[in-house]
Amino acid sequence: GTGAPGPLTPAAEGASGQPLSGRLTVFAAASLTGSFERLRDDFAAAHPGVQVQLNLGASSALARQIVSGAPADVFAAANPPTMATVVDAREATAPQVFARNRLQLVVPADGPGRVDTLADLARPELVVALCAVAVPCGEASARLLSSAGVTAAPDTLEQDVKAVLTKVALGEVDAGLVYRTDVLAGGGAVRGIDVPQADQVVNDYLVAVTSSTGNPSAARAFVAHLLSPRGQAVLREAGFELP
Amino acid sequence: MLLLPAGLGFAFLVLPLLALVVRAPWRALPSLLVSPEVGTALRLSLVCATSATLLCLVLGVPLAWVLARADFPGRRLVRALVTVPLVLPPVVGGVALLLLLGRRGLVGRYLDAWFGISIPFTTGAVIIAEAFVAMPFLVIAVEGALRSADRRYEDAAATLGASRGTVLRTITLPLIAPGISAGAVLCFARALGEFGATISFAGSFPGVTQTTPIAVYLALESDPPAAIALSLVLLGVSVLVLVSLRDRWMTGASR
Amino acid sequence: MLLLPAGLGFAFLVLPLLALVVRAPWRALPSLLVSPEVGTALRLSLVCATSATLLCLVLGVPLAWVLARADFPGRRLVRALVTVPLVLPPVVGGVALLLLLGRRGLVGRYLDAWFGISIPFTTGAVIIAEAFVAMPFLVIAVEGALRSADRRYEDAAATLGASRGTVLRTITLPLIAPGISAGAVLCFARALGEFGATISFAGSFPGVTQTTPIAVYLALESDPPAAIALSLVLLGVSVLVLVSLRDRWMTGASR
Amino acid sequence: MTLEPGSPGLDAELVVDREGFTLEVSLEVGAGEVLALLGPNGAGKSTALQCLAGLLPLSAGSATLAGRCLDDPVAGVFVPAPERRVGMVFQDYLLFPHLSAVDNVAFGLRARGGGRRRAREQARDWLGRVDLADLADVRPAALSGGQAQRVALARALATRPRLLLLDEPLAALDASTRMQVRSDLRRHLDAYAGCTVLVSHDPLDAMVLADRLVVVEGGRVVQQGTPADVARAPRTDYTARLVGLNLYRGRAQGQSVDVEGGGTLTTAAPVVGEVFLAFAPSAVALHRDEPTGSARNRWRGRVAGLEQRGDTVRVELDASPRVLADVTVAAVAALDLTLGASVWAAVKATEIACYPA
Amino acid sequence: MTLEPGSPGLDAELVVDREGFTLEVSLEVGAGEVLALLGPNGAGKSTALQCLAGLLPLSAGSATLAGRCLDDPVAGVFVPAPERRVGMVFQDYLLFPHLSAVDNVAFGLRARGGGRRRAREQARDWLGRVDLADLADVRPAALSGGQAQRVALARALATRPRLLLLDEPLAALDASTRMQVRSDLRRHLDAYAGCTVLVSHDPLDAMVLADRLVVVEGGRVVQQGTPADVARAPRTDYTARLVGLNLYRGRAQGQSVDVEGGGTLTTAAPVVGEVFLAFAPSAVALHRDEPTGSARNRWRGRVAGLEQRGDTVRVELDASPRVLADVTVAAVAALDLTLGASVWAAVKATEIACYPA
Ligand SMILES: Nc1ncnc2c1ncn2[C@@H]1O[C@H](COP(=O)(O)OP(=O)(O)OP(=O)(O)O)[C@@H](O)[C@H]1O
Ligand SMILES: Nc1ncnc2c1ncn2[C@@H]1O[C@H](COP(=O)(O)OP(=O)(O)OP(=O)(O)O)[C@@H](O)[C@H]1O
Ligand SMILES: [Mg+2]
Ligand SMILES: [Mg+2]
Repeated sequence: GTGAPGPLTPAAEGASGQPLSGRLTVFAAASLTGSFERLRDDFAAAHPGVQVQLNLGASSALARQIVSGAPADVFAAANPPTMATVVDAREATAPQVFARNRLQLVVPADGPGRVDTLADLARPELVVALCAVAVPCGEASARLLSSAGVTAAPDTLEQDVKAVLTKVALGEVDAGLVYRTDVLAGGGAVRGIDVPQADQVVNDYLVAVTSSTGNPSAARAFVAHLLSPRGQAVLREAGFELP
Repeated sequence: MLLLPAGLGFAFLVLPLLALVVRAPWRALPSLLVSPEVGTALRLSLVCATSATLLCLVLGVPLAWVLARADFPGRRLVRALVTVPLVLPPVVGGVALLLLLGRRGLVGRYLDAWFGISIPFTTGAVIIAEAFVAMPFLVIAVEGALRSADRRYEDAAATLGASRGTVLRTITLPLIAPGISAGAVLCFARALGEFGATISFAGSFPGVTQTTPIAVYLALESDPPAAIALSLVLLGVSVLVLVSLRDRWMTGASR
Repeated sequence: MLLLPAGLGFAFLVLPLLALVVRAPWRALPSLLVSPEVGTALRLSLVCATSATLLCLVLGVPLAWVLARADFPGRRLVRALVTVPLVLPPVVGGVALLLLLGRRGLVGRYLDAWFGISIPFTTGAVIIAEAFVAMPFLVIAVEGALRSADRRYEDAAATLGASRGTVLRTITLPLIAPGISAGAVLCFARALGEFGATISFAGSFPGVTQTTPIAVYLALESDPPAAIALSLVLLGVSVLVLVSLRDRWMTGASR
Repeated sequence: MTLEPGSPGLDAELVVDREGFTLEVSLEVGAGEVLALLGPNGAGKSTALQCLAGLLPLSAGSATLAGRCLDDPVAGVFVPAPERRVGMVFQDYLLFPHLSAVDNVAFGLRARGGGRRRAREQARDWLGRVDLADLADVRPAALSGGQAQRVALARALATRPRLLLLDEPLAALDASTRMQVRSDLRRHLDAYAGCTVLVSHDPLDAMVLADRLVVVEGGRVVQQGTPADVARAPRTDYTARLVGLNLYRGRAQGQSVDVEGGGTLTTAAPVVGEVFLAFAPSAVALHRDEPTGSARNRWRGRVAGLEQRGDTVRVELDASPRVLADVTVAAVAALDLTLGASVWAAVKATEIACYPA
Repeated sequence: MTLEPGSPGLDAELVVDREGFTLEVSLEVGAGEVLALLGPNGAGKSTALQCLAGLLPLSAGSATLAGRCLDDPVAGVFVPAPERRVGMVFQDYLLFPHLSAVDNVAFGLRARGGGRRRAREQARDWLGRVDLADLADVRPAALSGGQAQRVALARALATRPRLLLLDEPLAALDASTRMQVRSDLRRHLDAYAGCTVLVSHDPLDAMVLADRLVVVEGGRVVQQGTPADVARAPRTDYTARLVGLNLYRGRAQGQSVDVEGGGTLTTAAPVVGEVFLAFAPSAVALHRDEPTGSARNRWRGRVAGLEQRGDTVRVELDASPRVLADVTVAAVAALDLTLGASVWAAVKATEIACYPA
């Protein structure tokens, strides 16, 4: 278990006034792993009658599972398009933005410090890792680079942020573009460098209660918890920006 | 002359592990070992991989036998199709299973409508995903063993009145026990390390479908050193299981 | 009696593929087939998987022979260590390779400093990653075959003056050809479908390191139907290769 | 002997095509009868046994055992091996390497539905009969060749089959055990109500064990009859050598016979047409110079082979016709017989048996 | 014959421990000499050959070939099989199943460094010598048992080894080929300068091919000598049966010998101490009632076995002592000899050979 239980909200019951109970299954993007584990523990402490299950994975995989009939109550996606596929399939309605993330330049913590601006990504002698354009972070990186007018010279186009981060942490790569939250999760091995243009490509995290949920009151309570000050604090701690 | 490539091969397989061990966060290990989540994931992994291996043995050995011994039109096609799941990227394999057995799948919709059974996101789904990915290994290894076995022992058993099934059980299988053992080890190991198909088809619910490789994947997100430490724990456990299992099988059958 | 489980096993392996085929975006296929990216990825996949299989044969068969025939202290440990990469989650395997052969790796730092060689992010790295993941399959399958082979043929060859190496090459290997063939198929298929270790160690750059499974994975994010279609193309090609290869080997050696 | 339909015997007309080799053999074996299949290497003896065992389907012809059709490609009948109640001893034993001797023998009993303990008991019994009681728990790899053969014999006999097929059952036995096992086998076969087909290279085995011989050469029957008949009037070189006779085929004109392959022999009585001529090697006298005695047949040749057999030496002469002669060791010394030496052979016309071809 | 150090022969003292079996045999074979190893099944003959071939290391003792130490556990010497220049024919052939007959024969030539074409040519030559030229391109699975054996023979001979080991090289050959191959083998062995150790169950093979016999029983040498010596004075039951004699061991007192296992026999000359008594089955006369003639030895027994051998019938009598008798077919009919019939055996004292044990 992670995170100490915070101050308990008195609202240990649902909208109807009945204490919440039953199972609650939350599908969440893998980049939310740490934060959602803490949120789950907080929520469970506040609603002892509810058993919260987290199903973590790539947003796209989660979306696919939900569309195939997976028993999800809440879906938290790392980017709007995946949420859109679920909404389009009428499996969820009214998604809400609950967090934002922005890109940072990431370099090895013990690196020689040759990289400080986005423009350095164009230097051919450096080993540069970016996310592939097909995945959300890659699409964001591409937008960032084009808005900054930089033609990067990547050596590899990774399938997700984690893959970029691992290579930077091991020092195999001189620089990459990842989300701020990932830089924080990466611990001491990597160093994040803020990129001014990143404001323009902020990535929204969306959450929605699914249409097929068997426990709508608990689901709504979880979403409310996510958007509550306590929930937002946890997210901010992990490096997310708030909507 | 043979020792040189053999040594190179060994080094090739072992040095990366060594590098892993050298760089592993040894400080993190003790706390990991006692944490209940790790225990849960490991136990689930072992249970699922063992069940998947058993399922593969039950279904795969007869299939290998049919491929090696029976002569029917289209055998080449059948063999080719059996080989296919091997090259399928595991994630796509998981998608295929969803398309088949999901609530809206080709078969799954009837299971759901008629019996109220929903397979995905259960421990059963993990076993199915692992078996789907691992069974071709067993089938191909066993078919290879069957083909190199001397068929005349089977003839001798047949003249003694043994039916095909009896011959298979009492003569053929014991004779190719090392081959089956090898196949089962491959199958078990593949199942134990399986990730893509499982997470696609069964999701990742702690205690239900979150096997160790999935836990490693998630830890890689939140705490990379812990992920490596967890992999080492998985390795240690599986080596223990494999060594104890395999040496028994191999020696029992060696002549 | 055997046909029932064999049929079940076959159905188990083939029905998910069928579901995939049924749901595949057939309209998308023709344009995919002619797209140069798909061609590039497929070609790279085949080249790398073939090279990796050859590398595995060269290093793995002698290793299997040593495990099956030589008697030395610590053989059990060696065998256990050879089995280990099987259960390693592939992503961790890739990390292990980086730790060994990367710029700052145990060995890689010297390669870099002394020879200016950097392995990651090259096609060579793809081959190494695939071989690392696939070799245990070959070694275990071949060891199983060696153990079920009748050793007295080797005795006979020895009395005729053949050295160990000659015996291996001219007697033992031909006798266990079906087993080697099975092992090579497993190895090739595992290499062809390999994803996690490759992307961790070699990265993914079109034409250099982006193999088909990586392309499939990426497509799954952006355009799922195209991903399924691409997998089917990968399947079709690999089945063609495997069928033509394997049937030749298997029949050539059958007695 | 022709079997009536429904008779308890074996009635088979075996036709098999293998690459480069065709077998076409008719066999009839009555219940309790022992038929010996003889023939040179590659004649098709083992192939015939495989057909009878159900391990090789016929290309044509048919096989009926105890009134039950086992194989008939025209009628589309093929009874697979396990349902045939046929016991077989293979030429190279084929003991199951992973089972002990006693479990090898018990295998058939268990496969035919016997209980484990009972099967083992009976198996031990059978091992005792072939003198291997103390090796019951040994694996085949640790058995000597002869021991393995005896286990194979016990394994086949133990199932009490309707038809027993023995492919050289005594070949690997040593001289002392061989006689014992041969008598035991004879006893078992005498007591045994089914049919037996036995392949052997040892004429003695065939003579002692078999009621009737069928000689096969190149996939076809060239001669059959009781051992005595065959021994008395061999019809092929192979049979003649088997029973130790000189045999020639030729065209007769009065008392003179032109031998196929060269030479002329004189018989005691006038004959006509195609005939066989046979005489024992012991009927041949050898001389250094042309003999002048009463022997009507005299011809010259070179010594091509010498072989000691107990007190006598068998001499092979390269001559027209070729001939084998048995002489004493003393004679060899007296005549200074060495390989390549030139000598005269003499055979009295009265020693030559003559019968139509 | 003791070989001097550095002699071109084989000098071996083979000691091997296997579970439940110990071999302890000394063998000395001169260059060009052929030694036959005889013995009952399981005596250790194949084990001895395996040691000589380098397939089984000795537990103790040593083996020296042409002055070169091949195996000496005390000195820590062990020359592996491929470096020994030893050719071996295995009891169950062990032809390589994936190679054609000619490639099987060529294998040793190529392994010893011959060129591919030259090796094949020589191999075809050897196949011709064993009469298999037309099956050169056939795989072993399509060879009959006898054909396979001949290919194995050719394969071993083709490498022209220093020491040739033959484990029953003629066992699977049919009667007609056998004589031919035997003479050919004799010729090859005569021309062959190396040592030969031959295992055979056929006394005739051993007598014809070997210069000296070594009889092994239970892992130990029980008798050795020239074929004639062994035939004349067998020292064990096995040897006696091998050469077709009745043999007894007993304690002599004057002309009377108390036979081990029961019974008394009278000899022509007085002897003392432990002796062997031997006589041929043909020296035994059988009578329905107690004979009154000159034969000094007369005893009664029951017929335990009857076996036809050509013109004569070998009768086994269950008596004290047990005895084998050869009688004519006519005698069998006259005496009405059936299993279990009670008859008298008579042997003249002068027929009995007596020699110290
Ligand atoms: N599996 C096979 N495929 C093709 N031809 C075969 C096969 N087995 C045997 N033959 C051929 O068939 C012929 C008869 O073989 P078979 O084994 O029946 O002879 P055999 O009479 O038993 O000889 P032997 O006394 O040497 O054992 C031979 O010429 C042999 O080469
Ligand atoms: N691999 C083995 N392990 C243990 N014991 C064995 C092994 N091989 C043979 N033996 C035993 O050693 C003894 C001698 O066997 P060997 O094969 O040398 O006999 P043999 O004289 O060749 O007999 P045969 O004439 O029947 O071939 C037998 O009692 C046998 O059971
Ligand atoms: Mg045969
Ligand atoms: Mg032997």
